[in-house]
Amino acid sequence: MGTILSVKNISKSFPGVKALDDVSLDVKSGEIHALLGENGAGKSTFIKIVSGVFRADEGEIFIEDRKIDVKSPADAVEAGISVVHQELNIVPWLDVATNFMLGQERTKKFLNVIDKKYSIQKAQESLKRLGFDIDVTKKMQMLSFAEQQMVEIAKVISTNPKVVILDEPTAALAQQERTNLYQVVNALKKQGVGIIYITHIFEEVFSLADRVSVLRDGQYIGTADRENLDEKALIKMVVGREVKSEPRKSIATDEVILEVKGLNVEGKLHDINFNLKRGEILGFAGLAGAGRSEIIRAVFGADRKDSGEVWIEGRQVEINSPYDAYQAGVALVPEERKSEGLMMEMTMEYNNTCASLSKMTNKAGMISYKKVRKRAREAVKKFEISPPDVLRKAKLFSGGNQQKIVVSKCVNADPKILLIDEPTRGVDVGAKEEIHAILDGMVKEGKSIIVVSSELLEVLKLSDRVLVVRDGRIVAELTKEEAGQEVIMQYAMGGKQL
Amino acid sequence: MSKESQSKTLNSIKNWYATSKQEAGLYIALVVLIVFLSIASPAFLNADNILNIIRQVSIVGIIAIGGFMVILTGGMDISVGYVAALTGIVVAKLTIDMDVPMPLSITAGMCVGLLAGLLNGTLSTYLNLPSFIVTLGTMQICQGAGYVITQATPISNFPESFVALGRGYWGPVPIPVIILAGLYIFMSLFMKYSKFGTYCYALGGNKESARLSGIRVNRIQVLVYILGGLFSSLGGLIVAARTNAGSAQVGSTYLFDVFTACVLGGTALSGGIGRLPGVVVGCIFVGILNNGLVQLNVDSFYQMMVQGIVLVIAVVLQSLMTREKRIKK
Amino acid sequence: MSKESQSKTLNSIKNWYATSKQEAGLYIALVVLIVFLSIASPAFLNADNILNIIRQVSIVGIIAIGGFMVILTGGMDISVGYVAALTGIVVAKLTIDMDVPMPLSITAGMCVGLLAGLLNGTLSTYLNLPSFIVTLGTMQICQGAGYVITQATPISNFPESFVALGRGYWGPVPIPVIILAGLYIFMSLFMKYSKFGTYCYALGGNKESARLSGIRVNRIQVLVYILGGLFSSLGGLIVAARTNAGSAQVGSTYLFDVFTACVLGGTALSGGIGRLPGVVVGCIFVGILNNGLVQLNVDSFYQMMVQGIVLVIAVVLQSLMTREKRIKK
Amino acid sequence: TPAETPQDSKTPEESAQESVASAEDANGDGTVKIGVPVFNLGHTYWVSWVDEIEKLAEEKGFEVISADSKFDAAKQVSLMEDMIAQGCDAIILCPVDPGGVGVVIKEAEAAGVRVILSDLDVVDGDGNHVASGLVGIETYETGKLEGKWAADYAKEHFDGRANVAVLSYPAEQPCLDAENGFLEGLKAELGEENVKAVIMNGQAETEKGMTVTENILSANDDINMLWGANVECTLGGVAAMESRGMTQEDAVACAFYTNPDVMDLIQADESMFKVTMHLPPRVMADTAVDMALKAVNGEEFEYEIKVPFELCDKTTVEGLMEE
Ligand SMILES: Nc1ncnc2c1ncn2[C@@H]1O[C@H](COP(=O)(O)OP(=O)(O)OP(=O)(O)O)[C@@H](O)[C@H]1O
Ligand SMILES: Nc1ncnc2c1ncn2[C@@H]1O[C@H](COP(=O)(O)OP(=O)(O)OP(=O)(O)O)[C@@H](O)[C@H]1O
Ligand SMILES: [Mg+2]
Ligand SMILES: [Mg+2]
Repeated sequence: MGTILSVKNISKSFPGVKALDDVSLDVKSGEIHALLGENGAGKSTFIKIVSGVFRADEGEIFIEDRKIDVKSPADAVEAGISVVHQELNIVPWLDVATNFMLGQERTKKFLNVIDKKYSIQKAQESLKRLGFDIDVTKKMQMLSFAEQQMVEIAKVISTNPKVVILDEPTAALAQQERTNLYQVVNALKKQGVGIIYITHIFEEVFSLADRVSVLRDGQYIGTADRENLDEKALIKMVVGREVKSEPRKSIATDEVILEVKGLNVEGKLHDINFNLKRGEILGFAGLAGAGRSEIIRAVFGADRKDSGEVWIEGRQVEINSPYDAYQAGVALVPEERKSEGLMMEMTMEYNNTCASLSKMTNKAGMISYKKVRKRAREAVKKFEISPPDVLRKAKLFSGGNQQKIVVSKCVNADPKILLIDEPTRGVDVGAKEEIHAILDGMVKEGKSIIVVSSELLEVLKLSDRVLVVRDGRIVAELTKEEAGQEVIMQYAMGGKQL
Repeated sequence: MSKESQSKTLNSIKNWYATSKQEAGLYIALVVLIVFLSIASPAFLNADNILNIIRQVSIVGIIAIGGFMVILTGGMDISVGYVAALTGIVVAKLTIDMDVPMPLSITAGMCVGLLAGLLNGTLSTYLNLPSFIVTLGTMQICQGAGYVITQATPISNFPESFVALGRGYWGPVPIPVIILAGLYIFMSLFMKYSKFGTYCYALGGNKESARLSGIRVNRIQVLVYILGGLFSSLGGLIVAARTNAGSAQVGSTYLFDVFTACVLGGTALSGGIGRLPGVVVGCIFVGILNNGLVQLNVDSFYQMMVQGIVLVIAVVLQSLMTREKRIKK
Repeated sequence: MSKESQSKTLNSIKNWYATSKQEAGLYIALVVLIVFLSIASPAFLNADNILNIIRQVSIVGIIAIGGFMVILTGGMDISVGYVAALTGIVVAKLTIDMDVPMPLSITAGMCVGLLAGLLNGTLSTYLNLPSFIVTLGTMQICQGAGYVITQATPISNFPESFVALGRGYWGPVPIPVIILAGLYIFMSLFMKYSKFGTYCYALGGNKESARLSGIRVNRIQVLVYILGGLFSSLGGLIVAARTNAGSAQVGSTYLFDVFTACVLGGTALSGGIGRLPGVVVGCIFVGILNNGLVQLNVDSFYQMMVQGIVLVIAVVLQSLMTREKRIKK
Repeated sequence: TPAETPQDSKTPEESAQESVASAEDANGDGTVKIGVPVFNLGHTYWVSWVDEIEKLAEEKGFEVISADSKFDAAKQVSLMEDMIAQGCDAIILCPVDPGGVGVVIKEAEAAGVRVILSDLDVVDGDGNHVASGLVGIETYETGKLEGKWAADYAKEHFDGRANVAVLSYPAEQPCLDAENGFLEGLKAELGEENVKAVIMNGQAETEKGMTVTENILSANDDINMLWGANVECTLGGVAAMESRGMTQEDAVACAFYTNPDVMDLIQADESMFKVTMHLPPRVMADTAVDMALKAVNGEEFEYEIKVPFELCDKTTVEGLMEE
């Protein structure tokens, strides 16, 4: 097994941050090399440099001992480096097949006409290999977030690359798809492809990786063989300290705070009924595309509902828009932070407070930037947002830190009911515990929370009660004691009926 | 199995509908307009008038191809009209005042578009300047140059052969119409089936994604601006031939006509969405509207108002017909 | 501790730089222009001419406030110039031809802006129509209505008191300048410190995020269009007062001036980015450019060219100065 | 033959010669500066007009500052302000909006800048002249004259019927007056019932004139006459008619104002372009400059001098071309 990719002494500074400081790494062919680190450690920056998105300040990149100069993504693609980036990169108005082949089209000689048939066939095949059967002539925009992510992954591994880099590929995926992905990654490994796999999920590291490298604050911490590591050691390596994970104690009351009756959205949701109690964390589980996000979006008023009633604290409320929801004390952390959660060009403090500006005014009704700043600084501390710069534009934060900003925005609004879709997508181990602790703290204050998560363990750990969703219907309600990975999966996949 | 094939046809119908429905409302608005006009004015529907309309439309139509491409990739080119004017002027100056042979002066004229496009493209792409300002600058430069060259007096009297480009017929069909039709068919197919065309859509849809997919976005962007310039120049040649003069008084209205045609035709000004067939229908709509007001002998003071109102109605109609079922985003 | 406070001042300097640097290039371009003009033409820097420039700028400046707000929220309003013109015409018609008392006719004039804004806002927001077409329609309607009302003959001779609005002085300072300054200071603070103002930025930054954050995006959007109309109307009042007439021959140049001022001032046409102080500097730049060309006695045919070239240079300069260290995008 | 004898005691030519007025500044501190905020440089007439002024400037040794108002009233006011601020001694202009410039003219005069108007007069609320002088024109009467000419032509060639496609330009007052005069003259000679007018805005541009005429022709197959508010749009109209196969047998084209191209056409045998009204830019410019210099030097002069249009048809065209 020879070294296929070797990166030497990379440094990169952004204004105000040294994102990478003299980092070296090598990947052997047929190896899965996990790259770990806290949010903002520099992982994405590292792979963006390797793939030509950024230029390094210093350092060299070798492929099969040949030095290459990647000035643009096109150069990287030519050199055989394929990347699934952390943030979705799709063209929403083009169809799946075209998105799939973008940049790799097979063309006829005449005027570079694209061989469309081939595109469709290839896209369909590759997606099937991932256990994924969708109509590739659909517009990309019509797909769910998870499906879009799958298309990107399928695209990258279909190009016969020498090196594949996956930046948190599973963050948006549910269990089933994750399993499919693992198989494909292992198959690639067998073909001798070198793989860099960035993740915050430790099970993945232990089931997939051959070697593990860790970055912290832009510094290279070290590389170790997987065999020589256990979870504790790995956490210590990543976070630099130990992280305690305590099981949650339920404090749910019997008082129903939210009740949803007969909710229907044509073609998506069918007769949804459930309730949420004060002080409860209610989990929604299910496969990707099952309709979990749709339920809470409809409740929140983000999507139109065809019928259904929402009762809050025993009174029926009309929620036809997110504004109505906020007025009724309901907030939502949306699924897609980039397109739904953040204003990328605005500062962290703006994003942090834009849902709670009414609380940031002084007596004259003017916005008090002192208050805004104070609140933002508190959020930075509470959520350990790094770098702790409240005037930094949202787009300049790392993925995990962006997620924390979205959560902090909704927490700031101080809602009675928090709906939260994938609360810790892309968040590191340490910060994940922090967010869990914050949610726990909120219910202790008498708030109630609905959590939708593709990470079963997270659902299980947080929830007092779990609802399983399949094909737009709630198919099971499980108490904390009944709920377990297997049971949920059985319901979710339709193996077991209520 | 049969069920599968059934769903396939169903799907392809759905797809056809999905692709053309962004223009469906426009078609309906167009039909309404035509029906109304042919009832209100008997002369409207005669063959003569119809040829007349499409001949008039052809210039805006040709310029609009380039304008469309620029908009599609997420930019905007407001210099189109004056690039067209300057092209005509350069050709006139060279041919008429300086006796340069026709092919040479036409080449020089096309160079106006090429250079304008290159300037627009390079500055807005590589220096990342807002295309509005850059093309506004180019527009003023072209307009000024046009006046400097002509001193506001049109340069007239081209050789017959050149005039035919604007006024001639091929059988019963005006030559500009043939040029337009040819270009539209070719470019529609090209935009749909070629790599370049697909990349244009990708650029407009999400430039960063396109870049990350290994597409050399800057190069394509510049090329699109150049094509925009060239189509403007071609339109300018035909204007010059049609009016038998190179004149600086031409060009002010093309900008709005082109944008109107594109937007009516379903092109999103934010880029990534739109089809050439829609644009040509948009051009025809604008042409019919202008013609119809004359046919109806609307007082010229009221013409502008009526035009504005019809435009708003058309776009409302279009949007109501086109409305996709409210899905998220 | 001292280290901390040091880094604090450093940070606040950085912050100031960060917020104003999007206009930094413009300031430099402006200074270059001023230095050049005052060397080239001795009359340029005298107090008279300077007051003159800012008085001229004030109309575009006032209209640009509204235009800026619309652009900031991600729309565009191309009807501004003709809404202004129609306002002046309505006021003139009512006051001069129909002897309606001044306050009433001014109210009626402002209603032009209100209605135009309401139309623009409602159609583009609730029907989700492209703002380009909607406001183009409104523009044509206003322009047409202006011609219909005036029959192309300006309606002149306002009462002295009204004319003072455009031509009067308060001490040495022209009244329009005072109005502009007042509005700018108020609106700059309003955009920064009011909820409404901050929400405008949110809308332009990411409408969907804003919506999901519980902001009533549609209502704000419509309000912004209405404000846009009202500022145009206010500008129109001042034009009418300044030219002592309601005339349909006014308004064609404001659109480009407003857009140019906004873009030069660092406003992104895609929305979400920009500050009013930048816009006012942009207006001043445009005003000085126009004035300077007359000062230098540039041949008027060359004026357009020079204007185009200076514009491109200014925006290049601006971009080079403003460039965030080359990172992606 | 001139269309009309001016009412004034002196012909413009005479008064121009009389004062080869020294371009010495009144107070002798330098050369005289004259500001010219031109009506609309988009049109040939105004270009030649400014050119004439500039030529005179060289001959007589004064300085000209010209800029284009682009047919925008507010822009013209701005330019005048610029020119006042810059210390011009006089301003010559054709007002885009005669109602609107009054205040600025007053301001200018108050600041010692003498204002000479061209084409259109400006009065204040009490009906007093606000400027120092006026070079006047008579577009309505001139239009009537041309209408008479066209009526005679129609009697001779079209059995006394005139079906006119009118390419109007209502935005400019003189053009509108000329149009009304033309139709009036036509009707007076032929009788209301024998005149049909289809009036559309030709926007004073060749391409627009052409498009509009095409549309008129396809809606009305009996058109035998064309009138355009300026040369540019009329040429477009003629092109539209010719490309439909119409010849001088079928129709006659009349325009307002001139340029060299049109004179060529009128002189040629085969063109349907038969007549236009010529307003000599040189005389207009001469007269205005002369007035301005006199005003600056504090000399006496008549407030208004009228410059007549000259009828330009086959019989007169050669004489006019020589100028
Ligand atoms: N374009 C940019 N401009 C300025 N700073 C940036 C930019 N991109 C990233 N950074 C900064 O560089 C540091 C490293 O970010 P990076 O995205 O590489 O982190 P990461 O390890 O991928 O984190 P995560 O696990 O949250 O995705 C962060 O502090 C981030 O704020
Ligand atoms: N914009 C859209 N247009 C049409 N269909 C959509 C759209 N978004 C999602 N869908 C469909 O709706 C269904 C449910 O969506 P979604 O995947 O978001 O549900 P989910 O249970 O929240 O899944 P996950 O959160 O795991 O992605 C899917 O079948 C998806 O294809
Ligand atoms: Mg990352
Ligand atoms: Mg979901």
